[in-house]
Amino acid sequence: MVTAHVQPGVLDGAAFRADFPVFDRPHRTGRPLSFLDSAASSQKPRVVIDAVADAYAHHYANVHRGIYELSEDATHRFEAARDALARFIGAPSAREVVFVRNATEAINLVAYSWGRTNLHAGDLILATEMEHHANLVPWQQLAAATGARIEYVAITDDGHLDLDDLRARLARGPRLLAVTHVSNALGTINPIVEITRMAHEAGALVLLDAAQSVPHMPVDVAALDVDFAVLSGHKMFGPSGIGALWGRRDLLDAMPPFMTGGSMITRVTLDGADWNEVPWKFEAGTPAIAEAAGLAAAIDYLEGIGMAKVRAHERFLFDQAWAALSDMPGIRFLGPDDSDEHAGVISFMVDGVHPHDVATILDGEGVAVRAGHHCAQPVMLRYDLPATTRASFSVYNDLDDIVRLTDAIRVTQRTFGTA
Amino acid sequence: MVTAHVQPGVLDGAAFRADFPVFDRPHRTGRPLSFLDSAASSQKPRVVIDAVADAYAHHYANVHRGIYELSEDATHRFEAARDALARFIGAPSAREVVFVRNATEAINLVAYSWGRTNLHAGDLILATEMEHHANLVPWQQLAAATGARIEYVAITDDGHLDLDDLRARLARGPRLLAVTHVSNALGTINPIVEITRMAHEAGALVLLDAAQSVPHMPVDVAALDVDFAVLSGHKMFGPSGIGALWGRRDLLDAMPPFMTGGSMITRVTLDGADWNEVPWKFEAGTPAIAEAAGLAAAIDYLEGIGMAKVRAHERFLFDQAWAALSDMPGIRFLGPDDSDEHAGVISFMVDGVHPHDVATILDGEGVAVRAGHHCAQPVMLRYDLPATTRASFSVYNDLDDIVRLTDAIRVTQRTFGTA
Amino acid sequence: MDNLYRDFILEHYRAPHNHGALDPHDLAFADSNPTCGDEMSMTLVLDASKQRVADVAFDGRGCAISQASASIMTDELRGMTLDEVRDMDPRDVVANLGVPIGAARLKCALLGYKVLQGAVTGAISHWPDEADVLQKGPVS
Amino acid sequence: MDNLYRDFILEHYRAPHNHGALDPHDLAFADSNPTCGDEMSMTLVLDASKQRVADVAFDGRGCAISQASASIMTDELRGMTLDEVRDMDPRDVVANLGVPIGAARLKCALLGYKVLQGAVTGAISHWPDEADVLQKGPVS
Ligand SMILES: Cc1ncc(COP(=O)(O)O)c(C=O)c1O
Ligand SMILES: Cc1ncc(COP(=O)(O)O)c(C=O)c1O
Repeated sequence: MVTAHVQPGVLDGAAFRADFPVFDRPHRTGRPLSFLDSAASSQKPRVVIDAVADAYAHHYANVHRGIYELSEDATHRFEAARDALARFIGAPSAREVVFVRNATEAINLVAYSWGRTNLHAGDLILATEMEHHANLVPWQQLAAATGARIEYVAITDDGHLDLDDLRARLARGPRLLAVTHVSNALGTINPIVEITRMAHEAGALVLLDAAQSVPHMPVDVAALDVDFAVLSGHKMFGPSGIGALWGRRDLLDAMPPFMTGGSMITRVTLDGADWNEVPWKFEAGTPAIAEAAGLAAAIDYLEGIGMAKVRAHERFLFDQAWAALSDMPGIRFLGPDDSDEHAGVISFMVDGVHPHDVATILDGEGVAVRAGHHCAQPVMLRYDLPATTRASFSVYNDLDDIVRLTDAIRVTQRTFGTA
Repeated sequence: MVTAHVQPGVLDGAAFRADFPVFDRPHRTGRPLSFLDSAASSQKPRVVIDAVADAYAHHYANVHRGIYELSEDATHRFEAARDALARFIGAPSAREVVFVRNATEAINLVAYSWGRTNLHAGDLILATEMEHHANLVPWQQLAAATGARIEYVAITDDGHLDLDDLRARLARGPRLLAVTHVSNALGTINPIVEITRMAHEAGALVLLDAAQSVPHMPVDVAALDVDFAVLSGHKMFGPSGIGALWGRRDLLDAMPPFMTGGSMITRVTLDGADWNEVPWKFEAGTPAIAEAAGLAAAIDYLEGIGMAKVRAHERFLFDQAWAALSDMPGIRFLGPDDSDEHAGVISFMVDGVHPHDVATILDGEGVAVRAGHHCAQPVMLRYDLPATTRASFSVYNDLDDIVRLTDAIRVTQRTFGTA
Repeated sequence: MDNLYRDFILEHYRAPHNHGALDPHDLAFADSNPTCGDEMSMTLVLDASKQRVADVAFDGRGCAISQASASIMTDELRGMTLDEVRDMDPRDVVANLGVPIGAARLKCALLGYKVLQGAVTGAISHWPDEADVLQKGPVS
Repeated sequence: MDNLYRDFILEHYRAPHNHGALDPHDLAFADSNPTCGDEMSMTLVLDASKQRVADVAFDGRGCAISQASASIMTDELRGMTLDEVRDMDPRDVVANLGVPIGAARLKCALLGYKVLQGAVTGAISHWPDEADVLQKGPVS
C-alpha cells in the first residue's frame, strides 16, 4: 500500500523534476516520464548542463598552463573540480584524485598499473560474487596476465556478502580485495568499515567500487579507510565521459603510469621518459575539460541538497516500493529486505514473465526501468535467473512513480495472464 | 606584408567568429581575443555546445539498449555519431570506429592490445623524430615491456621527414610505423600515401596520428591506405572527452580487448569472459554519450564549410603570416617554407626572448599563442631549442589576427630591447 | 511497441513449437544474447542426403519475443536445404513476427536466427548489423 | 601581468647574478620545468663547518622569470645555514620578484627554488602545491 502523503524529512520529487529538463519532454504515450533507471545513469539538472555549456562557451582552452588568460582560466576550473570532488568524497588531498572516463577505467588503471607491478604468480586477488563486471573482468585479466589466482566472496541467499566466507578467504592472504559499496544488481549496501578492518588485518588492500554509493549517500573514503575508490560522474548528475580514481598518495606515487603521452611526463627523449607527479602522471593527453566543470556543478547540486537527505529520500521510496510490490501477487525480490542495508535499487521478478518483456510493457506505460543482467552475470547465476527487472530511485522520483510502477506491473500481468 | 583584402575563395573569419561564443567574452585587456592556439584545442561553435546540451536535456540515458524509449533514443544517436565519424574520415565501416577519450588513448589502446600480443623481443617499431609524445612514449613503453626495439625516422633541417632514412630503416623490417600526418610542433604535412606505400612494401603496418590533420584538411583513411588512425574530438570543434581510433576490421577483430568491464563482454562467469564484437569490445563501461552527439554536430559543422575550404583558408593565413613574420627582424622559423607541405601551424623563435616570455607579452596584448615544447621534446632537441612559440589557425582567424600577432611581437622586442 | 504482445506472439511463447532437444541429431549449436544473457540451443536432424532439414528443436529460456521468434522460424525449416537456411534473410525472421520490433529488442527477435546460423555454419555467427535489418526491413 | 617585465626583472635576466658553475663544489643539482623543458643546474660551496652556504652559482637557459628569480634568490643564500635553506618559503621566492605571478608562470618563478631544494636535500623535490603558494602568497 502506498501511503499518499510525504513523510516528514523526505524531499519533494516534483520540485526536483522541475530542475531536470528531461521531464519536460513528453513520453510517446503522452504521459510524463517515470524514470526509474538512475542506477544505470542519472538524468542531468539544468545547472550541470549550463555549467558544461558555459565552460565551452566562455572558459574553454586546453588545460595545463597555456600561457594565456583563457587557458589559465580553464586550468584553474579543471583543478577546482578536482578539489571539489576530493572534498566531496573526503579525500585527504586533491592530489590523490585522478580523472578518468568512468569507474571502469579507474579499475582498469589500478589493475594494469598497480596490479601488473605488484602481483606475481600464485598471489591471491579477492573479489566478490556481487561485483559489477567492471570490478570482475579486469581482475580476471590481471590474474591471467600475472598467474595470480582469483577467488570470490560468496553472497548469502538474502543478498548479503557472506562475512564468514570473507574471513575464511582473507586468511589465505590475498593482496587485494575488490568490493562494491552498493550492489547495482541486488541493492545491497555492504558494511565497508567492517570489511576494510578485516581486510587490513589480513594485509590486503581494499579497492572500493563506489559507483553506486557516491551518488546516493554520504561517502567518506578516509572514514571508510579504503585504499582505492572509483566512481563515475554520469551516475551522480554529472556529465558522461568523466569519472575518478581516488587512491592513497603513497600507493599512487609508487605506481607506474597506465597510459602514456602528453602532460603525464616531465621529460621525453628518444631514449625514454620521466613521469610527472600524481595525479597528472595518470592523465595522459587532453582530459575531459568541460566535463570536469559539469561534475563540479553536479557536486554543488548534491551538496546543496545534502547527501543525508538524498539517502533518506531514496530509502523512503525503497521502503514504500518494497511494501507495495510485496502486496502484489507473483513478485519476487532480490537483496536484503531491511532498508538499512538496501540502497534505492529494487531488483525483482514477475512470475511467468521474462524481465525483457516486463521492461517493454512498462515502457509502453511510460515507466523506464532496466531489465537484464545489469552487468552482473555472476549474480544472475548465483540465483539461477536469466535476468531481473530493476527499478532505481533518485531525488526526482516520488510516490507517484511507485504507483505507476505497480500499475504497469499489473498491466504486464494481465497481458501475460499470469495474475 | 599583410594584404588588406581577402583572397577569392577564402573564408570570412569574422563571420565564423560570430558562431563561436568565446569571442563574445572580452579579454582582460578589453580588446577582442585573438585566438591562435587551435592546434592545442579548438574553440567550440554554438551548434556543438547546443548539441551537447540538447543531448543531456532531452535524449539522455545510458546507451546499449535499455529497453525504453529514452535509452533507445540515446543509443541511436550515439551510434549515429559513430556513423558520421566513419563517413567523415572515409572509414569503410562504422564498425571500425572505436570511441575513446582522445588520440592519446587511441594510441595506447593499439600499443597495449595489438602491441603486447604481436610484438616480441627483437622486433622493431618505427616512429619518427617529429612525433607528439602521445605517439612516442606508448611505443617506448611497449618496447620496454616486450623487448622490442624502437627506432626513429630522422627529420631534415627544414622540417621534412627524411624519406631516405625512412627507406633505410624500413629495410630492417619493422612491424609497425607510427607516423603523424601533420606535426604539431613543425607544421609539416607528411606525404602519407607515399610513406604508407613504402611501409607496406616493407611489411610494416602504419598507424597514422591524424589528430592535427582531420580538423584542418580532407582526410580519407581508405585512400591513405593506413592501418590505424587516431584523432581527438576537441581539436575539431567537438567536445573534450571524446576521440576515436579507426582500425582495419581484420586487425581489430584479431586484437584482444584493452580495458575490460561492462558492455564489452557477451558472457561473464566467475571463470572468465567472452568478448563482444568490435567496436564494442574496446569500449568498456559507460562511454562519452553526450560528447558523441557534440562530435556529430562538429562534423556537421565542418562538412557544412567543406574541408577543402578549411584547408584553403588556413593555408592562405599561413602564407600571409609567414610572409609578414619573414619581413620582421630577429624571427626564425621551424618547418618547411612551402605551404604545400605546411599546415596552419607556425612555430617560431624571437631572438633573445624566451618563448615563455613571448607568450606572456602576447597575452598582454590579447593574443593567445602557445609556448613550450608542444609535447614534442625530441623536436626541440633536434633543433637545439628549449621551446618555441607557436601560432595556429582555424576558420575563425583572419588577417586581423596576423596584424595583431606581428604587432604584439614588436611589443615583445621593444620590451626586451632586442629589435 | 504497445501491440508487441499480440495473442499470436503470446501463444507461441506459452506453447512454443519445436521445443526441446533432438537426440540423436546431426547439428547442434548454442549461443546467447549478450544484452540479457538469454541462452538458446538448437538441434537439427538432416534427411538421408544430409543436405536437408528433417527435424529441428530449440531449447532454453528467454523472453516472449525470442521464444516466439524461434518457434515461428523453426516451423519453416523442415524440408529446406542447408544452403537455403544459410541464405535466410534475418529481415524475414523479424517480419514473420508480425509486430514492430525496435532496436532494443532486435537481438531478442534474432537470437533463434543466430543460433540456427551457428548450427548450419558450424561457427559462432555475427549478429546481423542492426542498421541493415532495421532500415531495410519491412517493419519498424 | 602586463607589468611583469619591469626593469628590475629584465636587468636580472640580462645580467644574472651568480651565474655559471662552481668547481669544485660541495653540492650540485639539476632539474627541469616540465611545462617548457627549461633546465637549470646549481652548484654550492659550503663553509668549513659544511653547514653554511659560502658560495652559489646557477646555470642553464630559461625565460626571464626563471632566470631573474634564480638570480634574486641566489643573492640571498650566502651565509645561510643548510637548515635555513631547507626551510625557505617558496612564497617568499615568488614575492621577492616584486611582480604578480600567475599560475601559468609559477613553475618558472620556482624552478630555481626547486633546484636549490634538490641540492640541499639530495633528492628530487616536489613542486610546491600551487594552491599553497598562490592562495597565501603576498602577491597574486
Ligand atoms: C600530433 C598530435 N598527436 C596527438 C596529440 C594528442 O592529443 P590528445 O591530447 O587529445 O590525446 C596531439 C595534441 O596535442 C597532437 O598535436
Ligand atoms: C557497481 C557498479 N560498478 C561499476 C559500474 C561501471 O560504471 P561505468 O560504466 O560508468 O564505468 C557500474 C555501472 O553500472 C556499477 O553499477
